[in-house]
Amino acid sequence: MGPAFYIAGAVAVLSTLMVITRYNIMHALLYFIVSLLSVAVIFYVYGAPFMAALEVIVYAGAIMVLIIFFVMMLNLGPQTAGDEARWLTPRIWIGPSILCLVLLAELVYLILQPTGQAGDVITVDPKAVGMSLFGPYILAVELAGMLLMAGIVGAYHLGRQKKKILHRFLERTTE
Amino acid sequence: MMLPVFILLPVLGAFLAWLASAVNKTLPRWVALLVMLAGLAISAGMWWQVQDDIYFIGDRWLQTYELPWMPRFGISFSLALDGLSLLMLVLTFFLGALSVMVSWKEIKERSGFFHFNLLFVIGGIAGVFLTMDLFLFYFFWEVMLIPMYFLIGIWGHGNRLYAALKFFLFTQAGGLLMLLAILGLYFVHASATGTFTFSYFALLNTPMAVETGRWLMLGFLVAFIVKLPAFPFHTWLPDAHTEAPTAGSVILAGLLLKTGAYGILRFVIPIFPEASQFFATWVMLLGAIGILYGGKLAYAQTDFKRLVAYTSVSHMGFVLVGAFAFNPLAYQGVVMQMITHGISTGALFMIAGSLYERLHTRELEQMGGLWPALPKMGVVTMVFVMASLGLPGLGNFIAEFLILAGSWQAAPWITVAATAGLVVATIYSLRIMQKVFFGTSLREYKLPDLSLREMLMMAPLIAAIIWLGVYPQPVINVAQRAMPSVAVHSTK
Amino acid sequence: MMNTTMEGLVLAGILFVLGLISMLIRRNIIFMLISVEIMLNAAGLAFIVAAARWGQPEGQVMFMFILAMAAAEVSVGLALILQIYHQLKTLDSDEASKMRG
Amino acid sequence: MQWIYLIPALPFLGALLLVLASGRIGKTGVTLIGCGSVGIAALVTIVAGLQFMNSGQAGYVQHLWDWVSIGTFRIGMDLRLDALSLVFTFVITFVGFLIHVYSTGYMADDPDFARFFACMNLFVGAMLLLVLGDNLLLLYFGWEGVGLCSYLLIGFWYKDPANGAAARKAFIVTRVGDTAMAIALFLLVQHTGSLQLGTVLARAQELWTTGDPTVVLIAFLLLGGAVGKSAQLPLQTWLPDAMAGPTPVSALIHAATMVTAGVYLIARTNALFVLSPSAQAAVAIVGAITLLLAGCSAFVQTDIKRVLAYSTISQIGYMFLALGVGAWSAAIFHFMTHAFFKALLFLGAGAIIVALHHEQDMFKMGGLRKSLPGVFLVFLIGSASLAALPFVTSGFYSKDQIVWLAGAAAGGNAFYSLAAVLGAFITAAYTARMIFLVFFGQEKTHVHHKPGPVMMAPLYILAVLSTLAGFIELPHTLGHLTLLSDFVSPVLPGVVTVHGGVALEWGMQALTLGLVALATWLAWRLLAAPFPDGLKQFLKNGWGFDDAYNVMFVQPFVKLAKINRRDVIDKIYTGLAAVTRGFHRAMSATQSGILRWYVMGIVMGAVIILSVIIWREYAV
Repeated sequence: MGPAFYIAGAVAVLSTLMVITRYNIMHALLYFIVSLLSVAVIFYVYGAPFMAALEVIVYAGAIMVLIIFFVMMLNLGPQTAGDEARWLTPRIWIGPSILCLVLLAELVYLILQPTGQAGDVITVDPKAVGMSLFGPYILAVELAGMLLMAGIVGAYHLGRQKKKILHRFLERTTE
Repeated sequence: MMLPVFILLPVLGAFLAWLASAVNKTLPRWVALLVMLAGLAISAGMWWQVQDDIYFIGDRWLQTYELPWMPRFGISFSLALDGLSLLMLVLTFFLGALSVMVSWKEIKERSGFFHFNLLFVIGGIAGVFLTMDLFLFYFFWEVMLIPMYFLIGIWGHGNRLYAALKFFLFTQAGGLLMLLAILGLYFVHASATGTFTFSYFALLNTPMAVETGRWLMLGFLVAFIVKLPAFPFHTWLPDAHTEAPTAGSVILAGLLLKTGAYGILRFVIPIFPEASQFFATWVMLLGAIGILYGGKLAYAQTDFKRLVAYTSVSHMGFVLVGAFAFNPLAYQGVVMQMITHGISTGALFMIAGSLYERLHTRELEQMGGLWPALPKMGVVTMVFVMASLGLPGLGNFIAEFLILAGSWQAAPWITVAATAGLVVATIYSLRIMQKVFFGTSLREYKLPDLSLREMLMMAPLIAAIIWLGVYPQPVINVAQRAMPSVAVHSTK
Repeated sequence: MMNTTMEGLVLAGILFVLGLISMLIRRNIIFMLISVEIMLNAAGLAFIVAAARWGQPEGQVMFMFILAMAAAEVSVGLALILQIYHQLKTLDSDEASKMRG
Repeated sequence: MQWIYLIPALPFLGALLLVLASGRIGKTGVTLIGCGSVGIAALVTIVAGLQFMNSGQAGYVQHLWDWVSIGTFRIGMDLRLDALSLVFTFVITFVGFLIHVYSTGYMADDPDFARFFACMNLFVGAMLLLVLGDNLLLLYFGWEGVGLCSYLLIGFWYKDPANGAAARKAFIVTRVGDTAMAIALFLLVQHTGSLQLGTVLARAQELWTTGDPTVVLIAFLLLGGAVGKSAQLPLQTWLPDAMAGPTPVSALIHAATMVTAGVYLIARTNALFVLSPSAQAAVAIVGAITLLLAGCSAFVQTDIKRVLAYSTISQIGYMFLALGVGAWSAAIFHFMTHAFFKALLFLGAGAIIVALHHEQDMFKMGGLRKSLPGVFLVFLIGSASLAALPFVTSGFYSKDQIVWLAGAAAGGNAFYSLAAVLGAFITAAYTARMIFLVFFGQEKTHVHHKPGPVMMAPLYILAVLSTLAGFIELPHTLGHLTLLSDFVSPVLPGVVTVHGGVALEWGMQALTLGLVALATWLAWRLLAAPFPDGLKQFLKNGWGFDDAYNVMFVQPFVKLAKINRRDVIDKIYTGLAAVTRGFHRAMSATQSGILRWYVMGIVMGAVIILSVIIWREYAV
């Protein structure tokens, strides 16, 4: 594997680390976009240029921008960052980190098990992806389409500024 | 063709009583009483009929009724009546009628639903005593459980929900074991003979491996001795009895416990003769422990109903000892014990209920010296206390004597322990009289003695217990033919 | 000793675990949503690596589905967060723990 | 004779009527029903007895109905009239009738007059069933029935908890013996297949040789029942306490009839005892020891009724001794005379107690010779009979026979004779002490009212009987009349004398006479003499049996019951429930609503699953 992979991988890991340590949401999001871009590079290295493009356009471009706009809409201000600083004490890191590192160790151990011969990177051209998407997976594509539709409708419905009518379950418990 | 009537009558009556409550608050109890009396009349009439020609009928079964239900699985609506079932039916409707009368004044709320449950329990019990299809048997076994749960849970005393739940869990756990055993038997029979059937008559002669038979037998046995209840599965009984309304206690003690004994006589011993013989000593030992342990605990209680409940544990120990002695004397004793215990303990619970109505307590420490105020009740109580300690001349003596005389031939040492139970019975029984009626009264009671309704309840009970004590032959004759063949074969 | 596939998978694993850590320590719901995105992305990377290993399009197809799902999830999730924020005036997920067993 | 079913039926009917009519028929009605039923029964007994004696039959059985009949095991409601049951029936109905009449005076002021007579009638009925029953189950019926009535009547004055305790003690202690007897019945059912007396005794002779372990066991168990009912060692403790009941009850139940049921039982099943010599010897030993122990206790009592109670135990000891040595008819003879004179003594004591306004302490009596001359006379006659004053009292003839046969009969030996003679000495001593304390010396309590004719008439009749009844059976030395033993000979085997003849009898009589005189003199001298306090208390408490039983049986039982009131077995199930509930709590705690904990749970699960996979697939 060439240096491109190692550089992009290091950038991805480092920027993700930055994401999870930021107090400010905006900073975190920007680091996350960096992380996504470097992952897109890795996609390219792994012979999936079309997916790399999608990653940049859809993930980094659309989804992240959606979140950024959303955060801006909420207009959270500095007190959110203060909250984060208060909540993220060093102590809270210990347990989850150990647990997750154990998980990582196990994953790596499993990945590193010698299973078959190492293959080289085989490029899959977008045409083949398109053929199988609209061939055997046509039903899944339809379902994904419906999911997106439901997501739009659901988001619209939930996101409407409703009058202060609490749900009946919440109503009873909030008292 | 009479057999479905015994089940349909109370079940339809139950719905009728519920409907009647819409018309009038007091109508349900009249409906219930009429239904019970009708059932009593029919069953007693049949008893009267077969009484004379009992010796001439070659067949053991007096009547059978068969209606296919789910033929694909070998399930049919199969009923049959033999002497044992007949006696149990008479007892069921007798105590059923009394339990309606005993709740005449006690139940003030939701009387429609109360009588619905009461009649439904009776219907379930009648079904248990009549059915000869194991699937149907399990069905009725559950049918009598649920209305009883409501009877305790809705109309009971203070800690009623706990008691109802305990009762339900114990019997349900036992019932599920029985269901497993029934299904096991079903498949064992199918694999041996190729026919899938739940019919009692077919399953009676199921060839099976010795080990299999023992396990299946234990499944049945546990269900029945939980219901009986025998040591160490008895602890649901005191709670259920104590918290239940009077009618509930009467039905529990008088009838529900008998279904356990009936099950042992009807299913466990005939279907698994070898396994029964194998476990006989241990089961008899459990019975003897139950007699002594129940008696000792009865002595220690201060709550009247709890005391009587533990006496039930003690008395039901005799059933267990007798049933596994495989001997005609012991068998007849067990049948007698089922009937006489139903009468005597039922009566004691009615007395407890009457006392509670007057004093609003069940605590023995708060009673005492009631004889001058309640002489009639004192005499009645004396009769049943004496019955419970096994005084000759009263039915319980015949039962206990026959059981012990029979079991002596099977297991002398266990019988000695069981006989010592008679002394313990004396100790706790006399304690009842002393604590309630004798001694000095704490305050000057001005209490009404037994009312006409109560006398009408007590008089048949006293008559029955004395009649069974001096002339038990009608019962013995009718029960004779229903004896499991194991008992007959081991006759010397 | 490590071939290309393993390297890619290890990277995916590291990214996934980082997302997981973030998920566990954050109380802010938006951060939790971002953590989910990190993990989804890591999973997508694993699919791409697998596709490269076998030379089959299915891995990339799966990535596209993940992408679609992430988009839908983010839109619905943000709408929900909006509602919670309106109801509770905070983004603290622990505040929304009124469900009691 | 076909009327004999009326003999037990009448008192039962009387009891039933009295219970049903409670309070509605007035005192006269109660008296009529209560006394009338027993009186008519006594008349029927006399008529039936005369018919029976004329008929010359050995026994007459009346079958009423099948009681329990299962296959070959058949027990009928059968009544049997033979010499033995006739003697008992006669005593029960006749003495019973007199005591009923006496009671109408004694209990006249009691508010529970009707209940008293109901219980008394029930008792007489049950007792008659006991002696008339043709099978052992019917005998057991009566046996338990009299136990019930004894319980009811001891605790008659129920307001005092001590009376209730005494009543329960009586019932429970006798029930212990009854249990032994029940087991004997089970054994008989097992081996002979029947409980019908004739069948059982006949089968016993076919089945068992002398000394066969089974028959010995049966005889011992029957003895267990007998010692319980007859208050013999080691179950004698209930009788002194039973004096808590009204005095007529003590006279009827605890002196004349019920307590001798044990004697009846052993006499009835004599064939079984003959087959088991060790059991028969045990009967004699129990009797000998009991008569001495109880006699000693009687000597130090202060309560007049307790003196008589211990005296009863002691006298029944004589009967057991007689049964044990094989002098069957002597035991029955002593039963009969004892019934007369002990009933007389109790009723006399009752008259004194009523006259002194329920004072029972002898040390508070004294000098009653002058204020109650009638009672003094009859009491003296009774006491003389009890002390076996020679020649004129019935007690002399019956006891003398036992004293002689204790040594002379086939089963007798010197030890028994010694015990019997010593017992006679003690009897005379405590009797004399009682007479001196009650009737002589200073008057300490004033006589309230004298007993009326209703109470005195039965006393006079019993006094006459206490004297005359002895003359139906005279010893070899004095004419040798054997009316009673001839009469009962079809039922009871005759006595075999081996150890000496008339000469020994002469010697015994002379010895007894001397000892009675000596004892009377000693009692007079010792009246005021100091007695070691500890010993006195020990004797007074009946040799400490009560305390011993209390420590050995009563206390542990009560303690065990108290400790385990809540039923330890239930702890298993509540424990099970608690474990389930704890588990439920733990599980529901995880549903905290805090999202991160859920994620944590998922991660943990993943870690665990991966660990398992690694461990199973790749580790060693």
